[in-house]
Amino acid sequence: MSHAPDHPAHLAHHYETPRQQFEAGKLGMWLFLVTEVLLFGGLFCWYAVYRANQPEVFLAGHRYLDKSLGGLNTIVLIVSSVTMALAVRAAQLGNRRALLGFLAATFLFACCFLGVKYVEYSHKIRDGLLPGRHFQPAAEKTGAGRVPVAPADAPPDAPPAPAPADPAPAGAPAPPPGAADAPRLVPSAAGPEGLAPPPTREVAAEAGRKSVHLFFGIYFVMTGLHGLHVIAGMIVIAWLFFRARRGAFSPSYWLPVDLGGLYWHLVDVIWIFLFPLLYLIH
Amino acid sequence: MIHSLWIPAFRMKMDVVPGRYNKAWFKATKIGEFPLLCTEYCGTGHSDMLTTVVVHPPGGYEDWLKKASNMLSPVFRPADLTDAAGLLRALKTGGAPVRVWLLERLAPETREKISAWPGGAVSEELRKVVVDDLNAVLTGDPIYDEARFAGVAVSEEARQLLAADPPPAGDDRIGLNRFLLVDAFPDALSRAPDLTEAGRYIYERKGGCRSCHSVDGGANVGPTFKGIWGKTHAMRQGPPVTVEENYIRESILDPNAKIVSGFDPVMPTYRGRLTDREIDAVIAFLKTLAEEK
Amino acid sequence: MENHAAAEPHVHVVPLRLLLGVGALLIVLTGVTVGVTYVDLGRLNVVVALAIAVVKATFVALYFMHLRWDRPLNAVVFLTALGCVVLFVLLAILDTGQYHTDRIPDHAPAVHR
Amino acid sequence: MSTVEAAVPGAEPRSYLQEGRGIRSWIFTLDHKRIGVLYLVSVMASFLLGGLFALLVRTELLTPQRTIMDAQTYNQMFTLHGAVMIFLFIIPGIPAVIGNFVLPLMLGAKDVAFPRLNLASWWLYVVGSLFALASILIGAVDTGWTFYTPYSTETSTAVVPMTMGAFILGFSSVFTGLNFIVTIHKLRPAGMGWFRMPLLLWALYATAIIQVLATPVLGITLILLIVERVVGVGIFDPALGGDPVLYQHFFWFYSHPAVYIMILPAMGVVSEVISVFSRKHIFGYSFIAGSSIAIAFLSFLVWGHHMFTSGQSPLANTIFSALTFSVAIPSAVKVFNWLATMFRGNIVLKTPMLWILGFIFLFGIGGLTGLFLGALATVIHVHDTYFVVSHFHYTMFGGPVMALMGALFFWWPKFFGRMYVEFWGKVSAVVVFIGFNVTFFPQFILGLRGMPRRYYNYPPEFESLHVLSTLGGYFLSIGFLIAFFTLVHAIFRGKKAAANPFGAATMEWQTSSPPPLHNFVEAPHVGDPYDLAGLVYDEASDGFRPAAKEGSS
Repeated sequence: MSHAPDHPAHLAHHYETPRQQFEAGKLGMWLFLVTEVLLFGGLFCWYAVYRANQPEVFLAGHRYLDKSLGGLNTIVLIVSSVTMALAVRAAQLGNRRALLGFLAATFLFACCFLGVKYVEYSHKIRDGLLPGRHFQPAAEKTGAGRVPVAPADAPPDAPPAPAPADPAPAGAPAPPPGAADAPRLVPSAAGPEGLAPPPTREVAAEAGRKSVHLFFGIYFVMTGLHGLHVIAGMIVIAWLFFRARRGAFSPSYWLPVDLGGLYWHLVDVIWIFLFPLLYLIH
Repeated sequence: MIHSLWIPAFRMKMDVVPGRYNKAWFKATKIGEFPLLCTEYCGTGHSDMLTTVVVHPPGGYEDWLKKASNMLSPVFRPADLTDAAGLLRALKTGGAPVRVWLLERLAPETREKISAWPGGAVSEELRKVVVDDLNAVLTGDPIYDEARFAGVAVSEEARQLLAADPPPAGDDRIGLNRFLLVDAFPDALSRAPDLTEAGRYIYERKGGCRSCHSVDGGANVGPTFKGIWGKTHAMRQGPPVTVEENYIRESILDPNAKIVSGFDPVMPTYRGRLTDREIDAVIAFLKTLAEEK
Repeated sequence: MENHAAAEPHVHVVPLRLLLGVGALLIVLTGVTVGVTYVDLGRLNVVVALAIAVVKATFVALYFMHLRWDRPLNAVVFLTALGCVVLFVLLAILDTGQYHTDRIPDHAPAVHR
Repeated sequence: MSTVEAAVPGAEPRSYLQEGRGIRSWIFTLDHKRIGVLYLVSVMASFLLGGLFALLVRTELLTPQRTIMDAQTYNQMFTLHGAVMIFLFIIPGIPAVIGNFVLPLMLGAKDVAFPRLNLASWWLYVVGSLFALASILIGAVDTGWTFYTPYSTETSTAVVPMTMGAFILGFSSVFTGLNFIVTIHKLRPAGMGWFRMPLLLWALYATAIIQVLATPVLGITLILLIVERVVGVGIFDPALGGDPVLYQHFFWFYSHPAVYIMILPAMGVVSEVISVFSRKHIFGYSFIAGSSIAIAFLSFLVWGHHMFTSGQSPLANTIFSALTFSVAIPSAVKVFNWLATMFRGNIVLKTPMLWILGFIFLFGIGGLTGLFLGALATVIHVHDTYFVVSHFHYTMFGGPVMALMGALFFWWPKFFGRMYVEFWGKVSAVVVFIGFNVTFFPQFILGLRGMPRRYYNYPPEFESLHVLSTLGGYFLSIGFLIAFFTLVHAIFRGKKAAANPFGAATMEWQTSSPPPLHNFVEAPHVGDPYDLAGLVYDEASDGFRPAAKEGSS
């Protein structure tokens, strides 16, 4: 019960063996991940309820997202998960150089992920594709420059912003008649993704277009909260990196690296679900 | 915000959620008045969201509806033709100048129908035609002429309106015409309801002013109406204001223009919800509160 | 009281090739998910996309997060959380789907200018 | 962490209260007992604050119209009363105060699994409380503690700081629960199987499961509410295209399980106290233990019974109503086992037992009226009325608060090593019990007769019952003041407590009162936690000691 003379420095006083401490730490981390899962579970519930009841909103909304950027980010995050797993492996084997290298690589991939996210966000913000009452989509985007956005305080019967000479690929739908009071919105067909125009199921598409701000609410909150978790994970990885550089870890003590890894993989798993749910809607 | 409609006597309750329809049903088995309350917390006035559910005997609701819907109408509704047969008889009989004049003013087809009328019950269709024609008279030019109304006891309201300078216009002119017609055929046509009574009806029901303004001096969201007429209130901003017609009208249409100090700018506008004549009625009602003081 | 081996943490070093293999598989599956969206499967599209995501997440959990060699308790904890989310989502969809038709279409005064 | 306790044989070890002086040794302590005391002080301060709000609300309701405040202030008062009592008092009440102090002791452990996380939990509590209190200073909140949308997105009051506070408090609660689960799993002593754990630990374990699983959903709900209010994202507000009934699903997915966060530890306390003061082994140990887990499980399946009139679909109403009745089964299992424990027991009516008997009586009424509220036919009439208010207070005040007071009197000697004055303890329990019933029983009648909740003005025919209720409220608060003075008096003037003053067999009574920093000088004996037969009364110390010589004397 009392402090054994061989009590290792990393073993807290109230644990009897390193193994007890290790398992407690692991269980604690898994429980923490449970709270994260339920935190995101609320968001997935929000998503599921709206998608089940208003699928047309999602059909209309996802066209503004860039599949290739989303796919790129998925791969970046998977690779970062691999490097994190390799970092844990290096820590288990006591290979400090490899540990530092893999942690640094994970950190860089995370930066890369955020960089792509920044590009995506800035496109959306520039095009006014913001949630709720901030949803003020630019009429269209041309190669030469932007058409001015209709001012937010325009009276309801104000004419829509003048349409530029048709920059969309042939087959882009004509704005439906009487669309002046609906949000003035045309998919950014000339955007990076060069998506096919919406299908001709006009009624559903029109209803979806009217409520597409709901999609961007979900998009920004879900990816935003995920992005915050990426940033938190980066802080953890940086902390692990500096501890590893000071030689804090050894083949008999690498619990923090393992726990950081668990957290990072969960961030990856959540993105694995976000990607098809937000970008790949059929 | 969400409200909840509760009629305790009916053991019935359902939330009233914005943006959607909620369904509820009940079967009232007793005649009487039962309280109706809001049970979902909805802000400052939550506990004042009360009214009464009236369960009428069969037919009672229709009577009430007639009264309520005719309350402020300056023109005639079929129900205002209290004795259609009497009116038609009078017109057929002629005699008094006003009768002759009125028959002349009716449309030729109407006159034919009246002359073809055998007496006895008046058909729904004929009633409607007559009322339409009467309303055409009401909304037309001023009908008063000393010779025409010789022998008619002109009522006090009509007298006041006739003496008005400038002469009454719009609804008031229609109202004057109506008073005069009713004076000419007191047994056959019903008088437009008293403005004060209408004002009380708007205060209690149609406008719902009651939920924020008391008439007994009690504190509430808005200033009490007790003795409000002619009273001078300090304002949150600007000089004090004495309560008169124009201020009341402004307060109803643009409630936040002048706020009595000590109160919050929370009143919604009634622009488009109350007609000018209804605002007149509210003003008339407020004047009576001053008299009671 | 306990022998030294039992007192040390339970270590399982994942083979390098396994980690890299799982990583490669995940990237391949990502490609498959993207590819499937170009095939019209009707309502099955979302099911397929989610099924692939579940497979990917399972691989991450089993191999990257070591659940395959970990104490079963941790897996139970994790699955409980997922069960809870599924329960929440299912009951919420069940109810909102029922009353969805009661909603007033386009009732959104603050966004419909 | 290296102040090894000087174990001079025979000498009384230094207690945890004597290890370190000054405020820093308290607010930065990693010792679970000191953290328990920190929680005790802060939670009790919240209780006084919440009680003050309650008295103001009751005073306003003395007359049908305005009594002491306007409608806006009244709405803020009942909101603050609810929010403070729920988030700052009842939820952390028993787990964070009693649990923190007693749980490691009951396991014979030196501390909880993650002492730093434990301290972080208390700090988060403080920060969260400051946010909540800040909202009072910058315009208060008038939404009710449920923050229902769309009112909460439209009102001009300080909803954001209050919800931020509740969000942070949620983290505090999660950390406590997480800590307890790991501690119970990993720090149980070698000889203690799951079915030799004291029942309080089962209850805290079940509570912790709910805390970990449900609280994050409240967190995300409040985040979404803040996002909607501040940024205008359409989620729950129909003006923005959202769905207000979905908010209620989100909110009650947490907040229904949360009432079991409040009641389960209280039930655990009852199981401990009732056995000790019946001088009898607990009856139906495994059923009580299992029913805690069953309640935790069922608590996640019944949230929709808060939404029977909200426009929830009839299908969901039916499902949730049926599931709601099933919660009655494990609750009744517990009550029957407690009664069976008392049956033919040698009942000792000391202060903790009086509070706990109050619990059983009041919780019984609360639970039975819960059946009215679970039945679709009756709930339509009484939903959102004083009947619900009364039911809620019978369960959540008659339950956790009575149990917390009983627990405080029961473990007070262990907390501070001093005995309270028995007479005044009993007086407080009786006064609170009477005051409680006078306050809340009339509210059942009010509700049935048509008095909606959260009403500032009410029809004059309800005045007499409201007056009765308010007077009961004053009487009730006098009872609590007596209890507080008795407890505080005990710390400074109480006579020294024995290690085991009540003759309980759980492990925390095997160490000195108050315990030393690392809890046990010598390893405690792991045995049946309800085997009271082996204890005899020792007049010299006015406490109990083991009768026969055990292996390690």
